[in-house]
Amino acid sequence: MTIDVRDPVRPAPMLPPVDVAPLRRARLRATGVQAACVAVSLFMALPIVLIGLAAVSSRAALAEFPKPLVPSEFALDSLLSFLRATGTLPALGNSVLAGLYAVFWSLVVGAPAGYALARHAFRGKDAYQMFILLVRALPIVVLSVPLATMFLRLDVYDTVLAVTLVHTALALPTTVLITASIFVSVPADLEEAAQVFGCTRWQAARRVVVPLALPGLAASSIFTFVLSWNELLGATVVTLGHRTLPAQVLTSLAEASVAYRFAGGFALILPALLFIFVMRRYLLNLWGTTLR
Amino acid sequence: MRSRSPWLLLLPSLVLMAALFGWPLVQAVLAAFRDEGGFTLAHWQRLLTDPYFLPALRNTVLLIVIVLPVQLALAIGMALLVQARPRFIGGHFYLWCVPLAISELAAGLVWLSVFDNRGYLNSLLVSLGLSENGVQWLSYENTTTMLLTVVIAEIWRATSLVFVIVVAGMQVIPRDYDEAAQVFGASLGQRLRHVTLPLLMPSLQVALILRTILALQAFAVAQALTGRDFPLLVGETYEWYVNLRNPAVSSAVALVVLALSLGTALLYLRTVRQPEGAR
Amino acid sequence: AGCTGFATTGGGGMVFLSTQFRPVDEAQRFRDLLARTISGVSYVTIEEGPFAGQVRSQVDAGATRIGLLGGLHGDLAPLADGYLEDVTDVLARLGDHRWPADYLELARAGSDRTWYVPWATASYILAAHQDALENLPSGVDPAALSYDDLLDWAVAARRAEGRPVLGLPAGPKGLLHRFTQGYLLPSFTGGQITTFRSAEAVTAWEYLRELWANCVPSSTTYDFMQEPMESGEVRLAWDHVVRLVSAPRQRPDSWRMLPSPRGPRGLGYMAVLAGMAIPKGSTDPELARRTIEALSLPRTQVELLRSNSFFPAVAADLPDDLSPAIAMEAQAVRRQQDAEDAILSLPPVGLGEREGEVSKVFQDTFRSIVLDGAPIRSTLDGQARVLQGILDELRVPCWAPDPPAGRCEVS
Amino acid sequence: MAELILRDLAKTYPGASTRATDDVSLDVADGEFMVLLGPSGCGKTTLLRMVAGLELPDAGQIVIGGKDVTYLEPRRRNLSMVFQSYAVFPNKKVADNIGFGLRMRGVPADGVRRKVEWAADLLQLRPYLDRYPSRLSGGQRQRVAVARAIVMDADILLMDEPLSNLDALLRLNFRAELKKLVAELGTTTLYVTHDQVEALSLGDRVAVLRDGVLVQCGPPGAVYDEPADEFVGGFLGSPPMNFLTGTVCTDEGRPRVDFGGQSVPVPAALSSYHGKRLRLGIRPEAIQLGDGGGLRGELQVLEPLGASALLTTDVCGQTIKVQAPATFRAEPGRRLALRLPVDQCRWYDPETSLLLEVR
Amino acid sequence: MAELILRDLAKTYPGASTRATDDVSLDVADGEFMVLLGPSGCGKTTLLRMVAGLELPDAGQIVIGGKDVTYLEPRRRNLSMVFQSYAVFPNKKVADNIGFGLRMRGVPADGVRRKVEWAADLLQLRPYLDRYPSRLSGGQRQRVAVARAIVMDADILLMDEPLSNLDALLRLNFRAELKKLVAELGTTTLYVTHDQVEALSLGDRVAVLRDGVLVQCGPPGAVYDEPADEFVGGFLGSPPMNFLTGTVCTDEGRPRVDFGGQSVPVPAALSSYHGKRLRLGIRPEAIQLGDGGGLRGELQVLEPLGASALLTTDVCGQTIKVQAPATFRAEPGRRLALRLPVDQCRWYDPETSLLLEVR
Ligand SMILES: Nc1ncnc2c1ncn2[C@@H]1O[C@H](COP(=O)(O)OP(=O)(O)OP(=O)(O)O)[C@@H](O)[C@H]1O
Ligand SMILES: Nc1ncnc2c1ncn2[C@@H]1O[C@H](COP(=O)(O)OP(=O)(O)OP(=O)(O)O)[C@@H](O)[C@H]1O
Ligand SMILES: [Mg+2]
Ligand SMILES: [Mg+2]
Repeated sequence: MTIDVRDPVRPAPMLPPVDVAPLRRARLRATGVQAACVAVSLFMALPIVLIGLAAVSSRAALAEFPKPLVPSEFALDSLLSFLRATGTLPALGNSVLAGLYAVFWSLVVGAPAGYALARHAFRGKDAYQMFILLVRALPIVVLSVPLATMFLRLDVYDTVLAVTLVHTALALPTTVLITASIFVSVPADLEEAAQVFGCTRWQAARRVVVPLALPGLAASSIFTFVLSWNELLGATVVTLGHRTLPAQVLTSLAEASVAYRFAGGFALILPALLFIFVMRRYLLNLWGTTLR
Repeated sequence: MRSRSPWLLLLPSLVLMAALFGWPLVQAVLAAFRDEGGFTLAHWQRLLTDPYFLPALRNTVLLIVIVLPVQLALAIGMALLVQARPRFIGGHFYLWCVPLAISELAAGLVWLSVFDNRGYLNSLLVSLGLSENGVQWLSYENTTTMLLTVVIAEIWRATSLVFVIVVAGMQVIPRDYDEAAQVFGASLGQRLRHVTLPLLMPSLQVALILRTILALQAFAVAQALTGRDFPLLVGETYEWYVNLRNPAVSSAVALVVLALSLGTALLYLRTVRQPEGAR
Repeated sequence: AGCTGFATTGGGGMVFLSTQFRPVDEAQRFRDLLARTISGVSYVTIEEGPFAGQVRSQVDAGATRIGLLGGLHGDLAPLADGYLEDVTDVLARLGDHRWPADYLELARAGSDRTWYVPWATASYILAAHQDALENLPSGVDPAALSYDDLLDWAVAARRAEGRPVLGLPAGPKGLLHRFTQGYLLPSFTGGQITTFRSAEAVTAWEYLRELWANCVPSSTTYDFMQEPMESGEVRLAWDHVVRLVSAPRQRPDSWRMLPSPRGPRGLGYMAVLAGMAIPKGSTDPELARRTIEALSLPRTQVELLRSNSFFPAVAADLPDDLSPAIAMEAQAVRRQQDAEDAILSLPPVGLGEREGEVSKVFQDTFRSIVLDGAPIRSTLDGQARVLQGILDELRVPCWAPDPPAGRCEVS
Repeated sequence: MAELILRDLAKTYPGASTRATDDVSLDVADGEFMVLLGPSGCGKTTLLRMVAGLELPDAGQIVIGGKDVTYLEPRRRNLSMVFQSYAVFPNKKVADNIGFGLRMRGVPADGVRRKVEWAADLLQLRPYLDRYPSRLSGGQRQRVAVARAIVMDADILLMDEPLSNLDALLRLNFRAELKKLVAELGTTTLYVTHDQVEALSLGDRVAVLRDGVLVQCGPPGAVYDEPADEFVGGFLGSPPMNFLTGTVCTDEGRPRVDFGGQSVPVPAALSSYHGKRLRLGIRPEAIQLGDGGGLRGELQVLEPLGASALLTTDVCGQTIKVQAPATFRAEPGRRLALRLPVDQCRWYDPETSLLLEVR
Repeated sequence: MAELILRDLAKTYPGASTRATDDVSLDVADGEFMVLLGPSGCGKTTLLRMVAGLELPDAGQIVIGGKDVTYLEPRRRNLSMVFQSYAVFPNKKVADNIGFGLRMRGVPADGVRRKVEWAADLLQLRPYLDRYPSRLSGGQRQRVAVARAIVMDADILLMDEPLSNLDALLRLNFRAELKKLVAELGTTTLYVTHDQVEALSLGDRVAVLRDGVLVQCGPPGAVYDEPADEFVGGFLGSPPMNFLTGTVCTDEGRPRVDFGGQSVPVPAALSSYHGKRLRLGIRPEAIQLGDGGGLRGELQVLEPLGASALLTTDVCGQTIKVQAPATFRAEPGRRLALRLPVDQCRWYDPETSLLLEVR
């Protein structure tokens, strides 16, 4: 009696050599992917580099032609005078506040709506979506005067709260739609399991759905923050002495000299870059390996 | 559990929107059709005879028609690159999101510095000896290059938006499905067409809707690059409201934008969707 | 600060809301000046569009948060009736500053009361680089150009450089319409509105077409001439003094500032007027009045010239120690004003918020005729109808240089 | 620790044309272990989901411990459940998955840990407590789902094919433990399985569903021995019961059934069916391979099944499967004598396929 | 229609401390039906995924039809697979799911339809062809996954617990069809199951894995009858093989093994183990309940299993499970005589737990 682990009944056939061509192909593909990534990265980053370089160029260097890529003369004075100007730092604070508040409120108000869209089929769903898009679709400039009047009457005019309200409302469609599209993909049975094990619907959503929908929440947070960070008109019409950064300085950018424009533009993007950097991890999903 | 009304969850958003924008919105709509004497179409007449309106409408539509598909394709491509998880993907990913952080105006400025007569692009061309004085990219005479520069700038500025939504959507698709498709002999293209894209539908729908609406709202880039040589509808709204102080005509333009936005949004909602019951 | 946010107005105090000096550096210079002049006032800048909205909505809501307003005539005039306090008394108290009558006329905005106190003025002139001056056709005095000289010069310069070097601010925020409104048309036709479709106007537009052919094509993107001037793209430019000053300020030796050219009817020029006004329900009318007084002092206005390149609205002697660029500008402006054939054009008076649409008529005409090559005659006729439509609605008298008849009409 | 009563539960899924469950009534006594059996798609999961409150019935009533819970939220029903799809939370480590329900109840961390470890040991999950579910094998994931449910000490334990992905050994061990556990705690259990052995060995009673209808409910032995209709007999048992069609005739006053040439004696009670057609049901393992007597069948296929051998035989054109000892050897084509013990024979009406009361 | 050769396949998941498969070598002949068995988490799925190309081995080689495919992309391997998690496309209707692979291959619509209907009939999915998977029951979804794989006529068919959620009857039917199908098409099949009966009845050969190591591979009968080590014996069979520890002694020149008071005679070949400890392995169904002779055991538990009854007995402090006829009745505590046929006894080295060659 035999134990045929190797099954000696059949003679071991001659094995062909290991074919590494697919590995080579894979490596080639990886290289291709990397090249594509680099190409896209260059396309995306180059303008940022340009504006960064321009922001630290001297005026003379900016006026050269043909321009060298690296400016011939560096100068920080535009950037610095920009930062030192009255109100820039408080405005920075206001912008951060308004941005974070808007992120918070748009999630609080928008995510439940997104959840409802994702989990329920109900009459009026399309109508709701259209309504929520209505606001985004109408150029906000035509709303500006009535809006300011309303805030004055409500006595929240010229506060970060007012800006937050406007920005939250502006970001709401994005939040609702993005979160809805993600919630749709979170399996319902997980939520059901959570409910069976003693969660309220709210707890089930918070403990199970939300962590799984993290990429979507991060995406919509990024949008909200960036929107709030760059939004100009709304912030301008509802504030006066408590401006956000764009309202404080962006107004002037269009009319300043190039050096200032670049300096201002660059200064405006820096904090947003930081925010994206933080949120990126959630978007790429920390638990990327665990979710599938 | 399905019985509880979803309206409870929708209510806060409805209230916020209605409270903040409802009344101003009604006023805007009324303004477009009213003057001291009551109902009138004079504002629309004024608009239609305006030499900027039709070009603006044409440019807007043209821009969206060109930019949107390119962005969508690019964003999906980029998202697929992310899915392939190459090395340094964290860094790449970050760079790809960076344009999000940049305000429209700054984006316009950046590309102006590139396409300007004496900008980086012409600098490059001249120093490489490819051209003597550079190309007049932004000249009002070169409608094509003007459109091209605006398209490039818009693609650069706003692809990240689509990209981020698509990536977020892809993150939640279980990998099983793609693996199954591979085993069953689907090539990359087939997998995309039959598995990834259909499962991505909700995200694509959202990306398309938002992108179209936001594209209809964007004009600072075009304005920074080409001035009023390349008028866009929203730019006209601003022009009428801010510079010409004519809220009525401005509202009329705004309503055109609104109609375009909602029309396309409705189209997407109807066409780009998963069939009922799928998933 | 949680809900209200951080104050961005510096020290707080009464808000002085203004559409002027918006760029960060200019605003900062003016704030310094303001701080030296009077305390308790914070200077807040805002774009023209939201400016009007802000004032209107605050006054309408009966909750004004602003103490003092600053803006161009065009910004303030539309608010004249109903949103601004009558400042006739302030003007009366300051009577010894000798404002030009034209300015006071503007400040009444077509009514019999004064709505704002003239604050500063500016004008539009030419700037020429040394290189361009070399291409000046012989025998031409750059300080006394005619429009034909300018064209010849532009052509010569283009030939010499191999590319056009004349720049005009035809961008979306550019002020080219002021060129047609206040310079070209008055110089060619002697009027602004009444002569809009005269035969001379046709000549003027033909001229502009020719001139444009020798302009830098990206002129349509120029909002301000300072950058193309600094970058060397433009060697010869026409613009608002403030928008010209930065290049000469850096290289005073390379640039010369010249008065605008003259045409068959004379040297048409336009003065821009900024004023200060008090909104209805001002938070602190007393302080606002004092601020107006302080900023109306000739001494302060000269300082404003030094720091922000706006010229005094009051009669003030310019000191000798101005920076070269400003001195050059001042000289050019003065020459322009003092020319014996000078024709002063005003920005529209009494049009209120329709002013922009009048500007638009000139912009659209430019676009059709010069950029799109439309037939001049019919374009002028068409635009004249639009213009007339606006004027008919408003029933206002004409303003300089047109004769102040009972009602303004395009003839 | 509660009695579960289902009354006329009906459920039609939106858009579906047939009922997923059709007036199902079932009483599960306090502490009873009820096994649900039925073909794929017969409504077992639907039933469980209604009990859990995840699906609301269109009609009918659910009572737990004397309290009507028909429309109550799931979390107030104090039950726990193993989902057919596992529904293991991918964002929680195994330990947190298992302890989830306890933590929701506010059990202190220490108590949770102890329970989790107990369950992990029981299901051999100890080495994986610190992993995310995506890094587990299929069976390991299923065990996590089971562990999560059993730590709960709920009133009602619902299990939807909880062991389908586990190997026999693990199953065997766990089955014993589960039985002990449930008995100790007195948890009322509703257990879906398609594993016969599991159904028969675990269940206090077995309920058989078919197309949403409850067909039979009784102790395992009864259901197995005396299937209420042909469906149950054919469904239960692997291989299932044999069914032969014959006609009742009388031979010397004693009734026999004739299968087309061969006949067997039947109980006297069947005399009343004289001349009628009947269906004989007999389990393959009840048939004895004798040396003579009974029916003669021709061996067609012999399948060795390890512990036994399965013979497929032909009797007068009808197929009979016979379970023979593993040692049985024969060539196809051989004639076999099949003895059908009378007390193992069940008789069915060919029209209604219902069991005839014979004794 | 191709031979599959695995050579020394090793795979460690990133971040894992142990190997998921450890130098597995396996030759599956063209058209052979190979069943993979092993406890949960032993690496079955991993092995299948490597064959499919979804996971790349760290070392080793995979050859299909004489062509090395170790690193080849999945879609070029011409195989099809049933995933343990089904992986049924939620965005496609059942019919499109089943026809997916064919359509990818460019089979004309008509051919696809015919194949799809054939598979749907086979798996009783006809009524559901037009539904989306989210509206199917668990077992129906699994059947879709199976149908999708079998329509492919691929060279290699990989099935990962394809019937785990199906009821016995469906399984039985499908098993037979599958066997026929595979035989007709000559598809080489690698089939993971934890169902003993399935493994033994379907497999041409059975490969047993344990902790990533291939422990035994052979025809079902051989693996069942002569487990290569105690693990295999304990793993296969339900209930599994009994193992008893005893010491070899010699009684009148003939070797016996003593279990602490009682002893049985053993083959002469074992004399060389005199005085040493040995492990006796015997299957529960091999033990005969006699009237006397053999070992004496005390009955502890009697479990009726439908077709048979399972007795748990105590022999000198060691537990022996015995499979008795279903009709067996006895009270716990009764003493039984257990006869262990010598040819059914297997002997294992207690140290290595490997099978001793006795014959
Ligand atoms: N992605 C992964 N990362 C790390 N370890 C893994 C991963 N997938 C599986 N494993 C581990 O590898 C081992 C083998 O897993 P595999 O899925 O092959 O088991 P299996 O034999 O299919 O088990 P089952 O019958 O439970 O499905 C298991 O111990 C499992 O925990
Ligand atoms: N969401 C749904 N919409 C419509 N029909 C459904 C839905 N879920 C299940 N069904 C149908 O209802 C019937 C009962 O489904 P159920 O899931 O209860 O079956 P099951 O007994 O659990 O089957 P299995 O053993 O295959 O899991 C099936 O025919 C199924 O196709
Ligand atoms: Mg089910
Ligand atoms: Mg597995």
